[in-house]
Amino acid sequence: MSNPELDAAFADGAAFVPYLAAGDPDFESSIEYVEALERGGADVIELGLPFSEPIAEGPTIQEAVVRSLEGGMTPARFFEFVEALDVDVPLVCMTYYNLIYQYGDESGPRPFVEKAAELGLSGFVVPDLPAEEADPLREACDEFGLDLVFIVAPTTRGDRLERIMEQVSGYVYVQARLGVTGAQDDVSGQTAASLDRLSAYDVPKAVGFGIKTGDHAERIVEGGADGIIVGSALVDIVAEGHENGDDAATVAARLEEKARELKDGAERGLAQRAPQAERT
Amino acid sequence: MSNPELDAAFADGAAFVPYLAAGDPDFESSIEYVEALERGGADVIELGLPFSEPIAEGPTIQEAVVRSLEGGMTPARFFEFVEALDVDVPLVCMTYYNLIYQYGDESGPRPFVEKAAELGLSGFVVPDLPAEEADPLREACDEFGLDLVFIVAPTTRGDRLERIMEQVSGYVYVQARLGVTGAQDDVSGQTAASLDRLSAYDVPKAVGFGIKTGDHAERIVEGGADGIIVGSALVDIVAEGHENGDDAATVAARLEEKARELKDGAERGLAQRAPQAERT
Amino acid sequence: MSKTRFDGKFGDYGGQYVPEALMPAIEELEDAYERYVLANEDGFMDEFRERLADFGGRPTPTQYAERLSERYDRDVYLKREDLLHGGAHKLNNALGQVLLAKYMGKERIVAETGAGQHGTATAMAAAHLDMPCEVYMGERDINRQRPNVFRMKLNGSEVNPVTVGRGTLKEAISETMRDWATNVEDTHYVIGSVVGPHPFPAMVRDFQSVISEEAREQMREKAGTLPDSVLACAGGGSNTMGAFAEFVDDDGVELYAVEAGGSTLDVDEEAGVAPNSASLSTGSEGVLHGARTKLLQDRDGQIMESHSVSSGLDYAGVGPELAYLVDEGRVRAVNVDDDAALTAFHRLSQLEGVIPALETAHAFAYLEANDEELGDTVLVNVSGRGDKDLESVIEETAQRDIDIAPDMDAFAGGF
Amino acid sequence: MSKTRFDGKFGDYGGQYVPEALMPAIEELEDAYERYVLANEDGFMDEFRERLADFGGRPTPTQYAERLSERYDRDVYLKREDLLHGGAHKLNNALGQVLLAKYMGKERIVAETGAGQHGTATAMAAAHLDMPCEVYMGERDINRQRPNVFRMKLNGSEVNPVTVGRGTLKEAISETMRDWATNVEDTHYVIGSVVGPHPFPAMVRDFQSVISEEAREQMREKAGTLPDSVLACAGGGSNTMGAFAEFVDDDGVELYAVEAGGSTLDVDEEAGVAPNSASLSTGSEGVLHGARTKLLQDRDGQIMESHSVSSGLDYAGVGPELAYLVDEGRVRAVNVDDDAALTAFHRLSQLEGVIPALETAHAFAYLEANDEELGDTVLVNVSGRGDKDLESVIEETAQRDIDIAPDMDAFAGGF
Ligand SMILES: Cc1ncc(COP(=O)(O)O)c(C=O)c1O
Ligand SMILES: Cc1ncc(COP(=O)(O)O)c(C=O)c1O
Repeated sequence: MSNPELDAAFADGAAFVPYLAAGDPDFESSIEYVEALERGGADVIELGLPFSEPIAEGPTIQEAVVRSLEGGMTPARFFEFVEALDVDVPLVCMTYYNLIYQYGDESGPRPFVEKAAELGLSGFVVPDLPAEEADPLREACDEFGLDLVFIVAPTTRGDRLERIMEQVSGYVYVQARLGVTGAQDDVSGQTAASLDRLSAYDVPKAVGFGIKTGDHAERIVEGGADGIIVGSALVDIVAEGHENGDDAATVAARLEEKARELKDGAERGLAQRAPQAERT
Repeated sequence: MSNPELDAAFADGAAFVPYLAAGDPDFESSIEYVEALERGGADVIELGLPFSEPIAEGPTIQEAVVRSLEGGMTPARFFEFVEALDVDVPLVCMTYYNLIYQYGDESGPRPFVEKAAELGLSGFVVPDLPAEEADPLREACDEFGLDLVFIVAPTTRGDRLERIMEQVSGYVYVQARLGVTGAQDDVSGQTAASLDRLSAYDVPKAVGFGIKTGDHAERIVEGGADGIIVGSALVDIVAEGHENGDDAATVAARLEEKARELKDGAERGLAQRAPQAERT
Repeated sequence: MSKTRFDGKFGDYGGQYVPEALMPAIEELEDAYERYVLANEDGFMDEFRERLADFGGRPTPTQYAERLSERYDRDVYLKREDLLHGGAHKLNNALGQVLLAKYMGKERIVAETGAGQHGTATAMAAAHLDMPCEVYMGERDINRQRPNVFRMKLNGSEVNPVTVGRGTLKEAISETMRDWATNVEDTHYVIGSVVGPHPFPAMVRDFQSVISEEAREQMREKAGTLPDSVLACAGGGSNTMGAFAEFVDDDGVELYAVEAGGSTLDVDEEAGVAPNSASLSTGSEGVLHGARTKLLQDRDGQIMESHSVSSGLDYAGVGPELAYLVDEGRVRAVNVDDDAALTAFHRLSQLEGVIPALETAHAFAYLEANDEELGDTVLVNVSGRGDKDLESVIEETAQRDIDIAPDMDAFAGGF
Repeated sequence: MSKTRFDGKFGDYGGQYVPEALMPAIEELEDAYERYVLANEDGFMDEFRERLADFGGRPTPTQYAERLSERYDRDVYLKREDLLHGGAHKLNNALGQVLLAKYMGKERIVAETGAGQHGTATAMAAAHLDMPCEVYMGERDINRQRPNVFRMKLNGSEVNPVTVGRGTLKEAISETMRDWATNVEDTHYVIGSVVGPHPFPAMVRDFQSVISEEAREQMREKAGTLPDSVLACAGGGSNTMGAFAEFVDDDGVELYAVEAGGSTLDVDEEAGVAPNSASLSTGSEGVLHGARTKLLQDRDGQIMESHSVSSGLDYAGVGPELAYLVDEGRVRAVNVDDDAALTAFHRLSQLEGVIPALETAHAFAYLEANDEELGDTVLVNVSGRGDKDLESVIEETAQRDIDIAPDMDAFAGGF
């Protein structure tokens, strides 16, 4: 039931999926930043619609959420944001279920999905919505042709994994490790195991959590991921620029550069995957 | 078993019995103050030996006790004080039982009483020693020929009164009212009732607690008392002098004047007593 | 409240809206809940109840309140959870969960705390059961509740400041969930009320239901009858559900959840602020901290800042089961404002010699409503004692004109 | 401890060394004590015990302390008076006396307080029984114990500052006696420990002996045996006598009164200061506050200023019956210093999740002595909880090097 846009984005096998909170730190700058990500090589962009209680986020993204909310971000503004964006890559909305549920007059997720479809969004990631509670949103997505991405954690196994993989479409978000910090080494370890468990499923696997450099990206893709998701490393650049009062163009340039580093890393990883056997 | 000195002091029927804390505020001044009381007409002097926990005293005398103790007063100094005094009237030591009990090597009241007798003291008032606990002190007093004065409160009646009156000698201290403050009127009321209850007993009745003026003294004696005991009104003068930094002679003069006012009042009271019936 | 397997839903409320990383832990907990709590495997419930008695001081009495009864012309009884170790009902739950963590073989517990009541209860239970404990607490709350922070540290717990956002309870919950998500294999999250994802609401209710279990029996003994009504304050709703649980099937017993009406029930949509914490009375359905329930939220679904003179009621959500029972008409949601709660605080202190927590004072304030339906015999749950609130009482009383309050001049500015 | 008429003497100790104005009141009280307390006239004792249960939270548990037992390689049990309403054993006595005053037809009560524990217990009891109450408290103590002052006022009591002298407990006792002497006809003086003139020491012991009555039964149930030893801290000695009373006739039970050794047992005779409060261990016979007992006094018989890190033990005298039992060899008087008490405070908080009063911590500190004669089974009376002491603990811990204490830096200077 996959959306052709996301299929296409993962087609080359080394998709770069950056995340930014829409409206961080303000509407206009944020538009520039997202556009910079595309210039830097993004294949899909995860756009965060900030929720006041982001229970799944690390401190970096929590602060981004605070900045964006203080800048006046709301679901309505978010849709304006999407409309104002001039990018060609598919956009995935990352938000919490309560915002989707409350939108519009009718209760339930349908109005939000309808509006998202209208604006050309490709899908959703909803970190506090487990497969068990996802039916209403899944149905609305099906109705409007959007994908519903699910996260698979290192602890997700057996039945749970089945249940998720039955629901997922677009790509599966492979959480590289538990928590939000930790050394790269054990990330690869847990990632490998996760990818292994997922190998039987025919859906793109994008790995995220803690990827910060081109090197990381390279190793993850080399390890078998179809793409990398990068959030905090990019949000850090926005935060730093905001704190230092740098102008939006300067920050956008840094984001573009970082994006390129990550995308290049991913491609190197892909390039090394096939000849891996030969190298030794 | 009365000591002839105290008998004599009450013989004229209008004895003035002032109280001061020995050593308040210092040894030398206090000597002058006590001598001034004699000049002012004292018939007996109650000399306080300060105890650190004066549970029976009002705030005025408590503060005197604090000053005296801070000035270095001890039982040994007290006896030096008595020795240094140049007065002819009988002296009664007012103190708490623990000081009497601890004096000397031998435990019990005997050494203290022996020393007091040696220095010519005439008796004791011990406010925290009820008749029930007084046997050892009573015996020592008998041995050395000293009097043991007891306090009779407005609430003392029946059996208790009996028990006290069996033990008392020298004079009975008639507590004019409960507590330490209150209007003169109810003082007279309670005093009259107390004197009434005591009329059957052949021992001088000295009334104390709250007497402050010659007028008070007059009315008390007119009401049938054999004497008046005055403490706080005199201690107030010492306290005020101390606070204002007045020299000892000035304060002594004020004490003498106050003493005379009180003694004169007492005598007026006596004079009016006999002709009372005629006056109407 | 049947104790057979159920899906974690109370009508449409409840559920498990949590990050995937937590789902295995939640399933493990569900399993442990069913085995140890519901089926008393390995004698878990026996040990729990024994420790509640010996360490916690249960049973707590149900006391006839003479002077309140006189005032209200009905028989008022007090269920004295203020006498529980730690000074509030919170220990019932904290001890249950820490013990459960032990049975589950966990080696570490984490907890969130707002004002510090749940944190101190958890720290006490953790010390008692020799379990390492870390408590997350917003930095602003840490500065406002230093004695409670100190007590947790005395009990050997670590207190981790949460600096993100406004640094209060909501952020502390998020941060604790994050710690749990990171250390899920050896760590149990001791949640502080009947909130969060299933099985927490049911499990916390079961640990707290000892309150009504005892009270029901004690009322029969003392009053010879069940109460006509039971009053309990409602923040998250754990003392509430604990006080109600065993009465739910007694049709003749009216159940009153008294919420914090704050300064007003009106909401400032613009600022995203509800100057109250009355989610049952004024909130709407939504998803927060893992469960679908009644919430204070703006039109978009952003959670509003709540407010109450009592920090323990100052929460934008409420337990899903309570929301359900209100919708079903079994529980009446009422509310009293800050002024009424403070006045009731002073009244109870003076009339009964029981200084209640400000949370608890809300339940007593509702007695003033003189609601006919309260009936002849009223049971009020004294969820906690007020020692923790003395500074707030000084400050809040000084700002008001409460005629029965003692003269506060000597205490202006706190201790 | 036979409950037949006796003369108020324990050997040479005890008696009634009070101003004559008080004697009638004391005789009236003696009479009331014999009728209501000893002979249960009008069901006084039944009502007292019922109120202690419902209002006070009795029985308090006797708890097996697992981690202390491990540490000391003996079975350690805790009698949990810290769970009594108000947070200390003090309410047993306060409630008994206020109720007695009611039975006697008194219309007003007065009480002294030092740190405020007895004052708060009395204020609670007075509110509960609708009895006007005035508490005398030294001005210095008022400034040091503001939360307790506030609690008394919340309960509707008046707090009268005593400005004379050093403004501490001793002066407050004198002032309360003075009030009583003034208003003796309608007023009862609720004394705070097993001190003062007869019948106070015997009566307060009887009110407190519910502690050992329960504990003796609970030990039989839980341990299957009486303890080999009972430990209680001793200030005036009310929790001590309460914990001992029902064990006095059990020859196999050693009784330990643990006094405050302060900084040292050496006395500064010159300054009239004893840097301890160990009247049983180092004091001598004398008369104080109405009774003959063991005292801290200088050679002249002036009462010395005592000192202890715990204000509730900071008293220069001790109950006459305890002095007697020590002389008789029935009770062993031991003592621990400030450092040991503070360390024990931290140890108990961490190991058992019970934050004790600093007074109580003294009893626990003696466990460290590892005294052979403590035997295999030890019962320790937890006379009160430590919430009231948090500020002192911060201050006193900061001055010492207590390796088990949590890091105090964040709390330097108090809350
Ligand atoms: C004494 C007391 N009562 C009530 C509450 C509110 O919690 P709940 O609604 O879960 O009982 C708290 C929370 O801290 C509390 O401390
Ligand atoms: C908790 C606690 N324990 C002990 C004491 C000492 O008193 P007593 O020796 O009379 O038990 C006090 C006095 O305030 C106290 O508060």
